Parts: sequence; structure tokens; C-alpha cells
Amino acid sequence: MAIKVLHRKPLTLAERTYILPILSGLRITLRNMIKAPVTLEYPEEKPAIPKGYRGVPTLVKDPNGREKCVSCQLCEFVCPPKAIRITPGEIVDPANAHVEKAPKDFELNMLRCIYCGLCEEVCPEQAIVLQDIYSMNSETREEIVLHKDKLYELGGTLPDAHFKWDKKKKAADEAAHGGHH
Amino acid sequence: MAESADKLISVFVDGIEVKVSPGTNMIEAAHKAGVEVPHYCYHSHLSVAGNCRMCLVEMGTPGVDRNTRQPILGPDGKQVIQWMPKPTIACATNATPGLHIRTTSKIVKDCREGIMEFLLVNHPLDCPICDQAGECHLQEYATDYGRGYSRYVEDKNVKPKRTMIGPRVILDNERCILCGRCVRFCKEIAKDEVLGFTERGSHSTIACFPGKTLDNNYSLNVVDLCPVGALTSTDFRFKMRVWFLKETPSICTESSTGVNTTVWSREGVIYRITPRRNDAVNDTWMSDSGRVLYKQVAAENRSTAYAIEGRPVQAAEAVAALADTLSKAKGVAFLASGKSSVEEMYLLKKLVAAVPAGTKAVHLVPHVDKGDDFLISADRNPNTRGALLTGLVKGLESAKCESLLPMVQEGSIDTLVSLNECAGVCGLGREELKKLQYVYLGTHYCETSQYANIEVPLLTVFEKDGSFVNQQFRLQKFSQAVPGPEGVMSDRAFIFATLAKLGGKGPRNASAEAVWESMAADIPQFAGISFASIPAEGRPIDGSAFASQPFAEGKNLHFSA
Amino acid sequence: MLPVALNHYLIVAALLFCTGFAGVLLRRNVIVVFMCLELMLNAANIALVAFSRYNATVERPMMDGNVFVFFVITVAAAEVATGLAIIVALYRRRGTVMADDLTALKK
Amino acid sequence: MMHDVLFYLFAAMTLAPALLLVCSRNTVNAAMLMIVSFIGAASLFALLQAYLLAVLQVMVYAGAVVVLFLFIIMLLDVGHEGRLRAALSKLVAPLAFFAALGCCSVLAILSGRGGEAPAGLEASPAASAESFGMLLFTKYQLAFELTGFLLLAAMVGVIFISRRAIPAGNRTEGKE
Amino acid sequence: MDLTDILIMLLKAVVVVVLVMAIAGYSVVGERKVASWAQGRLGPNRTTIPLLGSIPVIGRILTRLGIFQLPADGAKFLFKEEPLPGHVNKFYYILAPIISFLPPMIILTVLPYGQFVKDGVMEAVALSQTDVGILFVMAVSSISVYGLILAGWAANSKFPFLGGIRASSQMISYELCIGLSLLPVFMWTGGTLDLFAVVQAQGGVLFGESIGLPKWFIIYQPLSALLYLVALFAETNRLPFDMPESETDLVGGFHTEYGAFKFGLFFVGEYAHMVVGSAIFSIVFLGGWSIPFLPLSAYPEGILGALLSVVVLAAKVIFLLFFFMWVRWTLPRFRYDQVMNLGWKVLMPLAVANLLAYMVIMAIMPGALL
Repeated sequence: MAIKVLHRKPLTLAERTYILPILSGLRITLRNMIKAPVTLEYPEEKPAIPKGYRGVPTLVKDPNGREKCVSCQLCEFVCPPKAIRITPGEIVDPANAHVEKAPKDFELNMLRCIYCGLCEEVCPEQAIVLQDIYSMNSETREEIVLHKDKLYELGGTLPDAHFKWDKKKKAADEAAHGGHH
Repeated sequence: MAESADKLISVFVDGIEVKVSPGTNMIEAAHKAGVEVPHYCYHSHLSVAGNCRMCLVEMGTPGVDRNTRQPILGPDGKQVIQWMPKPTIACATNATPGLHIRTTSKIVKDCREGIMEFLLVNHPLDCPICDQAGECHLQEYATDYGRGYSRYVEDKNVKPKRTMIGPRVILDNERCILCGRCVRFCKEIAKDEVLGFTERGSHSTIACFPGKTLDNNYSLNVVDLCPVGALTSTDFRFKMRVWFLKETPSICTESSTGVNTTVWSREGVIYRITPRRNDAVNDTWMSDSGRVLYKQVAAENRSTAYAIEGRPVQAAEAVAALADTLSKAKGVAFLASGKSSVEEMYLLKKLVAAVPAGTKAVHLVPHVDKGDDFLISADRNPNTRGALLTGLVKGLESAKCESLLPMVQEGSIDTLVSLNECAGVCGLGREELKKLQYVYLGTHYCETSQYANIEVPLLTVFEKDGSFVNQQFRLQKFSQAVPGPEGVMSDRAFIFATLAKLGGKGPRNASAEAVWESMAADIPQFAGISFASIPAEGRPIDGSAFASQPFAEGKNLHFSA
Repeated sequence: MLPVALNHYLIVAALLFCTGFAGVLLRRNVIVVFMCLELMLNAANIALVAFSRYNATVERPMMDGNVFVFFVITVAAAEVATGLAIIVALYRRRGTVMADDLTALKK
Repeated sequence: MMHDVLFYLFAAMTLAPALLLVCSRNTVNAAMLMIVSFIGAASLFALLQAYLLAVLQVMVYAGAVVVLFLFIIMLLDVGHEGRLRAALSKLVAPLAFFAALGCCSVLAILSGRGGEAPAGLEASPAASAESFGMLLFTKYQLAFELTGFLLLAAMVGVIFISRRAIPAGNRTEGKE
Repeated sequence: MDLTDILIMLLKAVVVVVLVMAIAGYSVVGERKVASWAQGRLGPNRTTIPLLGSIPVIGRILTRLGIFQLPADGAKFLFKEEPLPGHVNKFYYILAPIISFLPPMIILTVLPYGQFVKDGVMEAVALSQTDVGILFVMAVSSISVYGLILAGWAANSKFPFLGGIRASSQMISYELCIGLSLLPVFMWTGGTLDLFAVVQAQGGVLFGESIGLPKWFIIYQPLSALLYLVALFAETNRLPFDMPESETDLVGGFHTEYGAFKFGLFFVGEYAHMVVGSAIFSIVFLGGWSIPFLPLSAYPEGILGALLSVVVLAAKVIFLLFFFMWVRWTLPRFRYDQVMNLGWKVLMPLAVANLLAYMVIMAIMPGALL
């Protein structure tokens, strides 16, 4: 690839005195001073959250209020600042035991989280979602380490695309009542 | 494997020539050439079944004219390779001279893709839940050789999940790919036929024979064998994903067999122990009872704090107190343990030499139980040979501690130092111990440790490094997998510090390297060995000097010997 | 306490001069030696101003002493600049500013 | 009376830092002490009604000379002086000589004229800037010009000396 | 000089210091406001004081203007934990902010703030009047560099040290320019160094009513004014000359290791320096308290006139302060070598040429323009 050498235009005499450029600069700032401010007054005025915004990662439940997370720990593995810590556990409720696994605890250290969204991207169950919460704070370090309950509370409910709860259950029941297929 | 060079034959894997002994199957030959042939049912230590079909490769032989028995030569003057029209399974085909193998051709690729598709037809794909995820061959081969998408639109089969086929093993029938490794293991290795196939077609599945469960002491090996997540361990199930775990090579302390193990830990917590392949010791197997030994790390009676007369102290104070006790003693008895590492035994020997007392006795407490003629030997001390090699005890018979009780009773012994051994095994009770200055060093409390004047916590095999000499006089080393309890010195460091306090001679410092420098100079059998130079699979030591010792094993227990 | 007169200023000047001179003798660091030289110049300045002041009368405001001080200050400034430049050059070449270590001519 | 008190105060302010300077191991301390001493001297000038000189003293010495000193001290990172120049025993003779000299001059000054102020002192005008200018450009014009020339020469000299020496054979264009 | 005199002087001094400190303090708030305006923001508009802030309309306006920000900031500096890093030279570390704060305070004593006419006699409203006024100002302001150098050195770490070194050489370089740019003005006024006399020389109208320019030195000697202004920026370490601080490359320069009250002293010291510098510029080049087109004698006699004159001067000072901030939020920082080049290769020769030019002008037509 050819290298093209660009030479800076030599300064004119007026420019070299600095005075005129400085004056024009002063004019620009002065004009800005007269204009109305462009900022939002945050706590009263809230910014509009764009689509795909990466806020605080939260855990979501399916419309039937069942945990989507199966504690596969992929988010824990992929998390660059190691903000996630999952204690895996088994589902004891016999009705849903076919899903087998759910987190006993899901610890999300918001002091560490960098909002990269890799956890959301890696999640095979679409259980962790970065929603629109952008101001997460607390008075103690312990409080800002979010646990399972808090995360589900923040996350709410999202539609389930996996049907692991119902479709599997139906099939299992059919199989149990005899008959292959 | 003894291979004399003249018997070797040439095999060509993707054009790479390798020399293998006749009878080697194509998977091993390819492995030798650095080419991996994917396989599920084949296992190097089990018989060949050939039912997974994953290892299909193309093979060809040098052309020979049937009539003239003359080689068919091509235009370039070389023998023409006659390729078989169909692929063959690499596991069940043995190498012949001049055999050619293709592992990357279109046919092979198509075969693998097809096999993968069939295997995945009824596979539940519940990797997020499955414990095998991360070390699952199905996952690996699906990414390496699979199609990448599914054409199967029908409902998948539903089979039972969570079937308890034994107290320690759970079967998930949906995930099973019917490779039969577990069936063959039970039949061939464990000699306890429990498992078999049942049902037909896509409903074919593994099951226990009626009235039987998989409850032998080697049942967990089927979990290791299972290439997918069908067989899982109750103990490890849902505890931790394997990709988080750190692997540390270690040695099983269950018996003098010295089974090679891998300790899997994360952030100072051990999650499981699996066998490590060492064909000279344990092949790829280990006992179920050895796998739960990690639980002693966090056991309830674990000793974690130094104490003098029941008062908690820092390590340095305990060192000083022990040195003080030893220097004042008139007669000292040491209860050494066959669970200590070679290095610790050596340092202990130095410590014994440095004690100024008039009467000194060293006892090695034998722990003998019934062996199972497989991987658990009768001598349950992992390092009895180490005590002999380091010279800590002169002979096994003389080291038995029956003589201890009379010596205590007559008063010629006023100080007792027991290391990982309970004084009770030598018949000493409360009255005797009360008379003595009793120093108890141990990983765990025992029934007599409460009478100790000085209590010293020791580290388990998972928390320190060192080496053992097993029943075959094989020197094997283990590494530290997890840190010990806070504030606890390593066993070596503690003995070394006491030795230094007493002014005795010893290695330049307490590191394994330094101790080995000293041992290599002192002990003829160890000459030329450094800690770093002990290979992963161990190193045989000349044990002929101890041939006359009454070892508990009776015979060399390597199961294949 | 004596009423302050010319003598007092001269004593201060003399003491300052001796202090400066002692510093020049005692110190090894060329920079400090240089500072002590400045002190000595200052001693002279005090004496000059004092003379100038105490010899003045209404008819004859003796300014010469003051003017002399003016020159001294000027020359001192030039001297400091030159001297420090020399020290910098010395340091670059020798890596030290200790008078004891600058013994090239002794050897 | 006020004058007397101030004199002693300023004299102490001049002499004490000077003494400390001679003893100070830390070069930065020395420089700071020098400022105090100079300001003391400037105050003495002011006491002698030479206000212009007082201001000049502060401006030139405190404002420029000591800054230059500090600049060089920091630039060279001299550090502390381990010990004094030579064994004190070697210096006994010269020190004694100068102590004697100091004593002698003090005695001489005390015994000599000048114990009292001449008549008309109080009334004599302070050294004003204007009279300074007059003298500089009339009586001392030659000296003034020479000083100017000296300053120029010094400036050129300083620039020359402090040029970074480039070893011969290693000269590269535009490296300065 | 009896006790009442001393008390009156003390009172005057206190009034002056309080006023100047108030201006300096509020220029901190002003700086933030100007910055935010220039950047399209609002600036401090939240801090409020319980009772004052809740007055219906005024309270809100004051809050929005950020008037209560100053006490809040001051209280913050006062009550913050006073850190004393372990690695510093403690004596100089504590001395440095004091030194950098003192010179502007000392200079306040010789500045004239207005005029007080009594029975036809015009007197300066000043703490003291000396005939070496401007020299005194320069002498004292040359001391202020020690604050920066010492802070840089005592902090005993890299960035402050570099800041200190830069401060020392920059100050030396631009002090020359200050002196040389002020000389023509004082030559013009006929040899006096008194600042009050300078103001007096600037009353009235230049070239008569027909052209109508205020008789200020900025009109006579625009180059001198420009040179002084530039050098003033450098002397007060204001952008584009804030080499010693330059937070983007030296973290915080000389005050990197400072916090709480000691940092506050540096901070207020800088603004006090600006106030004093603006006052001198107003006095020397902007006619002090003279109102354009009006002679100084237009001020009424007595206290009222005195107050008026002080207010006029204050207005000019405040405008200059605004100018300082305006420039700060407009220009980027020079590079260090550019600063040195500008000082020695541009401003110095210009100042000398300027001086020579006015010498010639004055020699040819002495007093013609006055």
C-alpha cells in the first residue's frame, strides 16, 4: 500500500500570532455560554433507555414464575471480572424434578460487574438479562452483592423460549403412561 | 510395553509413517502418529466392542497380485495401495505391515458426521444441567466432527432420568449412547456383572440385572469411563462444573498400592478425586473408598490449631515448646506414621538423632487390613517402605510398638511424641499418658489426643507436597492441591523448625528440594534423585535390601502382574 | 541594650561574613559553598548600606554606598547564573557536586 | 526604640539562618534558610531606609537567585552531604584564624568611631528611586553600562556552558 | 501611631482580606459556572442551606446560581480528613501551601482600591502607600513560586516533583516579561512607581471628546498590556500556562499529594493570586476605578465617592476574572517547550522592543500624549 504523506498547511501570519485564533475560540465559547444547557437534570429528568441497553444483569422467571436458570455456571465462567458466583443446587420439588438443577444461590457482585453483557450472551436458558436498571447502589459493600432473591426481584418475568418445564414434562408423563411415542 | 525393534511394523497414518508392534489396533497406531481418532466405546484397558462406530476410518493395504503373490507396482515404482471401498472401525482393526490409514478423507468426515447425527437424535442436549459438560466426548466430537445443526424435527425419546443403579452412581438413560464401556468394566475389571442392555431399538438402554445393584468398591470407575453424562457420581453431582476445577496430581493414601490420582479443586475446596493413568500401578482405576478421602480435609475432628496444655498458641510457640520438651526429656519414644511422606520421615529421623535424651525409641505403627487383591493392599500405610528407606526404623518387626507400654510403665520413657498415630493403638491409656510428656502431632484428633501436653495440627496429603514409596518400591510424588488451615505450618516445616531449634543437623531448609538434596547424599538408594526429577508416573527404587522384611502384602499386588 | 548605630550594623555584617566564610571552608557540596559566597556578598552589602546611611546628612545624601550595593546585587546575579551553569556542567561530566571528589588536578 | 527592637530582630533573622545554613546537611533546607537570611538582610536595608534596595534584594535574591538554586538542586538531585569537608582537626587553624578575625573586627568596630549617629541623620532623606536613577545615569553611567555588558556576557557564557555536551563523532542533526 | 490608628488599620486590613477572599472564593464557584456554561451544562445548582434556601423565590434562584456551593466546599475542605502521607518531608509539605497563599495577601497591602476626596484633596483608599509600589508587588509575587516548588519537592514523588520543576522555570521565565512589560507604563507616568499615581494618570479622555477614547494605558500601550496579560496568565498558572498542575500529564502536578485543607489553601491561593493579578492589571492598564470618558474628579467627595470608586474597580476585576475563566475553558494547554519558547523567544524580545519603542517615542515627543 502506498504511503501518502500529508503535509500540514503552513500557518498564515495571522494564525502565527495566535491572537486571532484565540479570539475566534473565545467567540465560540462565548456563544456556547449563551445557549441553553444540553444536559438533563438527572434525578428529576430520567434519560430514555435505548433498546439493547446494558443495565444491571438480572435473573428472570418464566411466565409461570419458575426459575429459568439451571446453574450451568457458564456466566460465572465467562464473566471477565469474576463478578458472578453460583452455588448449584438440585430441584427437590417432585413436580419439576425433571429440570433437575437450579441455583441454590446466585451471587452477583455489582462492585465488580462491568456491564459487558457476556453473561446474557452466553446463557443457554436466557435466564440472565441485562435490563434497564442503571443506578444500582447501596450503603454497604454487602448490600451491593446481589443474591438470588434480589436478582429475581429485579428481573421479573420474561417469556420462555425453551419450554423445558412443560414440553419435557408432558413427554415424560406420556412415556410414563405407557406406549412408546 | 516391551517392543523389540525388529518386530515392529510400519503403518502410515495420513501419510505419516509410524512403527508399531504387530497387533496394535489402528486407534493406538494413529495416536502414536499424533492423529486422534474419535471413539466412544473403545477404551485402552477394556476389551474391544466396536459398537459406537465413531472411529470409522479408511484403510488400505499394499497391493499384492493374488496369483503371483507379487507386489503390484504403480507407475512410480512404488507399491500401489489398495483402499477398501468401505470404512472400517479403527478400534477393532489391527495394524498389518504397510497398512495405510486415512482419517481426514471425505468418507471419514461424512461417516463421523452421520454417526454424530444419529447419536444426537435422541440425546436430550441438556448440557447446561449435565455434569459431564466440559469433559464430555459427545460435546467435543459434536463441535469437532458434528454437523452443527439438527435436521431432526420429531419429538425426542423420553427415558427415565435419575435412576439409582448403585449407592454412588446415578444413571440418566436419555444421555446414554450405548457404548457399553460400563458393562465391560463390570464384567472384565470389577468382575461383578451387574449391568447390561435391555429393550430394543431407540428404546435400548442400560439397566442393572434384576435384584442387583452396582455397589462394588470400584463402581465409580464407570462414571469416569462413561464418555457422556449418562453415569454420574452422587457425590459430585451438581456440585461444580469441571471447567472451574484445578487438577493436581496426587497419590491415594488408602493403602500401600499408591494409586495415582488427580485432585480436582477450586479456590481451596476439593470437589472430587479421580484416578490418574499409570499402567505400572493402577491402570486407570481407583477404588470408591479412595475417592472420598478428600472429605478428611474438612472433617469435624480436624485439628487446626496449635495448643500447649489446651491453650491455643502460635506455631512458633509450639515449635519452641516441643524443642524444649525434647531437650529436657530423659527417655523419648516416637510413634512414627506410615502416612508421613518420605521427606517428613527423613526429617523425623534427623530430629530423633538431635534429641539429647538417653533412651530413644522409634516405632512405626502397622495398619494391616484385608486386601482386595486389586487396588487395596493389606498394608494400609501408604509409605511403609519410605520409613525403611530413610532409615527411620531399622526393621518392621522391631518397630512394632508392643514394647512401648512396659517401657512407659517402668519409667524409662518420660516423653512420647506421636505423629499421626493415636497412642491408644499401642495400648497406652489415660493413666500412662498422664505420666508422660505427651506430644500429639496429627491431622485429626483421636481418642487420646485430649491428653496431649502439646497439640500440633498437621496437613493432609492434599495440603502438602512430598513423596511416597509404594509396595513396589516405586517412588511417587504428590503435589499440594489446596492450602492448609490458616496459620498451620507444613509438616516438613514444623519438624525442620524443631530440628533447627534443637540445633540438630539437617537440610539447608525445609523445601522438598533441599530435603531431597540431603537425602540423595545420605541414602544410597536415593542417590542422584532430586524432587523435581521424580517423574509423574513414579520411579522404581532398589528395595532389595529390605527383601527379608515381613511386609503385610505378602505378594506384589499389582493386579496385572 | 545599646542604642543601635553604625557599629551594630557593621558587627552584623562582620559576623555574617565570617559565617559565610566558615561555610565555604567547611562544606563539601559546591552548591552550598556557593550559597555561602552569596552570604558573604550580602555581608558586604549590609556594611555598604549602613555606611551610606550613617554618613548621610541633609545637605549631602550619600547615595554612593547604595548604588554600589545595586551593582553588587547585579553582579551577584550574573555570578550565580554563571556559577550554577558551571556546576551543572560539572555534574554532567563528573556526576558529583562534592568538592572533595573533584580532584582531577591532584592526580 | 522601635528601630532598635527591629534591628535586633532583623539581625537575628539574618544571622541565625546563615549559621544554620552552614550546618545544614540538606541542600533544600540550606536554600530555604538562605531565603530567610536574605529577607532578613532586606529588612535591614529597609531599616536603613534603602527601600528600593530592600525590594531589589527580595526580588533578585529571593525571587530569582534562590529559585535558580532550588532548580539546580532539584535537577541534580544532590542528596545529603555525608560529612563535612575535612576532619575538623585540619580546620582548627583556619577556623581559629577567622574566629579571631571576626572578634578583632567586632572589637575594632566597637572601639572605633560610629558609636553614635552623626547629626542630621534623622532628617536626611531616604534613598529614593529617583535619586538612584539620577546617580546611575550620571555619575555611575560607565559602571552601569559595564554591568549591563557583564550581564550580557554572563548570559552568553551561561548558555554556552550549559549546552549539553555532545561527544565528538556522535553528533546528529536536530538532536538538541 | 497610637492604638486607635492601629485598630483602624487592622479593621481596614480585615475588611480588605475578607472582601478579596470572598471574591477569590466565589471565583471558585464562578469558575465552575463558567465551565459549565461553556460546555452546555448547568454547573452547581443543588447545594442549598436550610433556612436561606427555603425562602420562596430568592432561595431557589440563589441555589440555582450555586451561591451556597462556596460554604459547602469550604466546609468540605475544613472537615475532610487531613492526610499526611508518610513519604513526604513534613515541614515543607505543610509550609508550602502557606507560602503559596501568603504573597497575594501581602500584595493586598500596597494596592490602591479607590479614591477618597476630602476637601479637594484626593487620597488613595489603600492599606499603605509606598513609592516603590509596583516593585514591591513584583518582589512579593516572585516569592509565591516557592509554594509550588516546595510542594513539588516535599511531596517526594514523581509528578509533584516535575510540577515543581516546571513551576520554577516557568516563573523565572515570565517574571522578566512582567517587569519589562510594566516598565513603559511607569516611564510614561514620569518615573513614579506608585500605583495610585498610575491610576491618576489615566483619568479623563484621550484625544479630546471628538474621538473619545478612555485615557487608559491599554489604549496607549496595547502591546504592554497584552504582554503583561500573557505573563500574568503564566504567573498565576492559569490555563493555557498551567504547567505545574497540568492534570492530564502530571495528575495534579505540585498538589498531587495534597488533600483537604492544605489543598484548599493552594486552591484559594491560586484564585487570590488571580484576583490580585486582575486588580493590578485593572489599575495599571484599565484605569483603575476611572470610568470611561469621565475624569476622576467626577466622583463625589467623601465616603460615597470612595465606595463608588471601589465598586468600579471591583467590577473591572470581576470582568477580568471572568476573562481568566473564559480563556481557561477555551484554550488547550501549551506544551512545556512551547511555554518556554513563547516566554524567551517571543515575549521577551517583544517586551524589549516595546520598551525601546516607547523610549524613542517619549524621547521624540516628551509628554505629547499625556
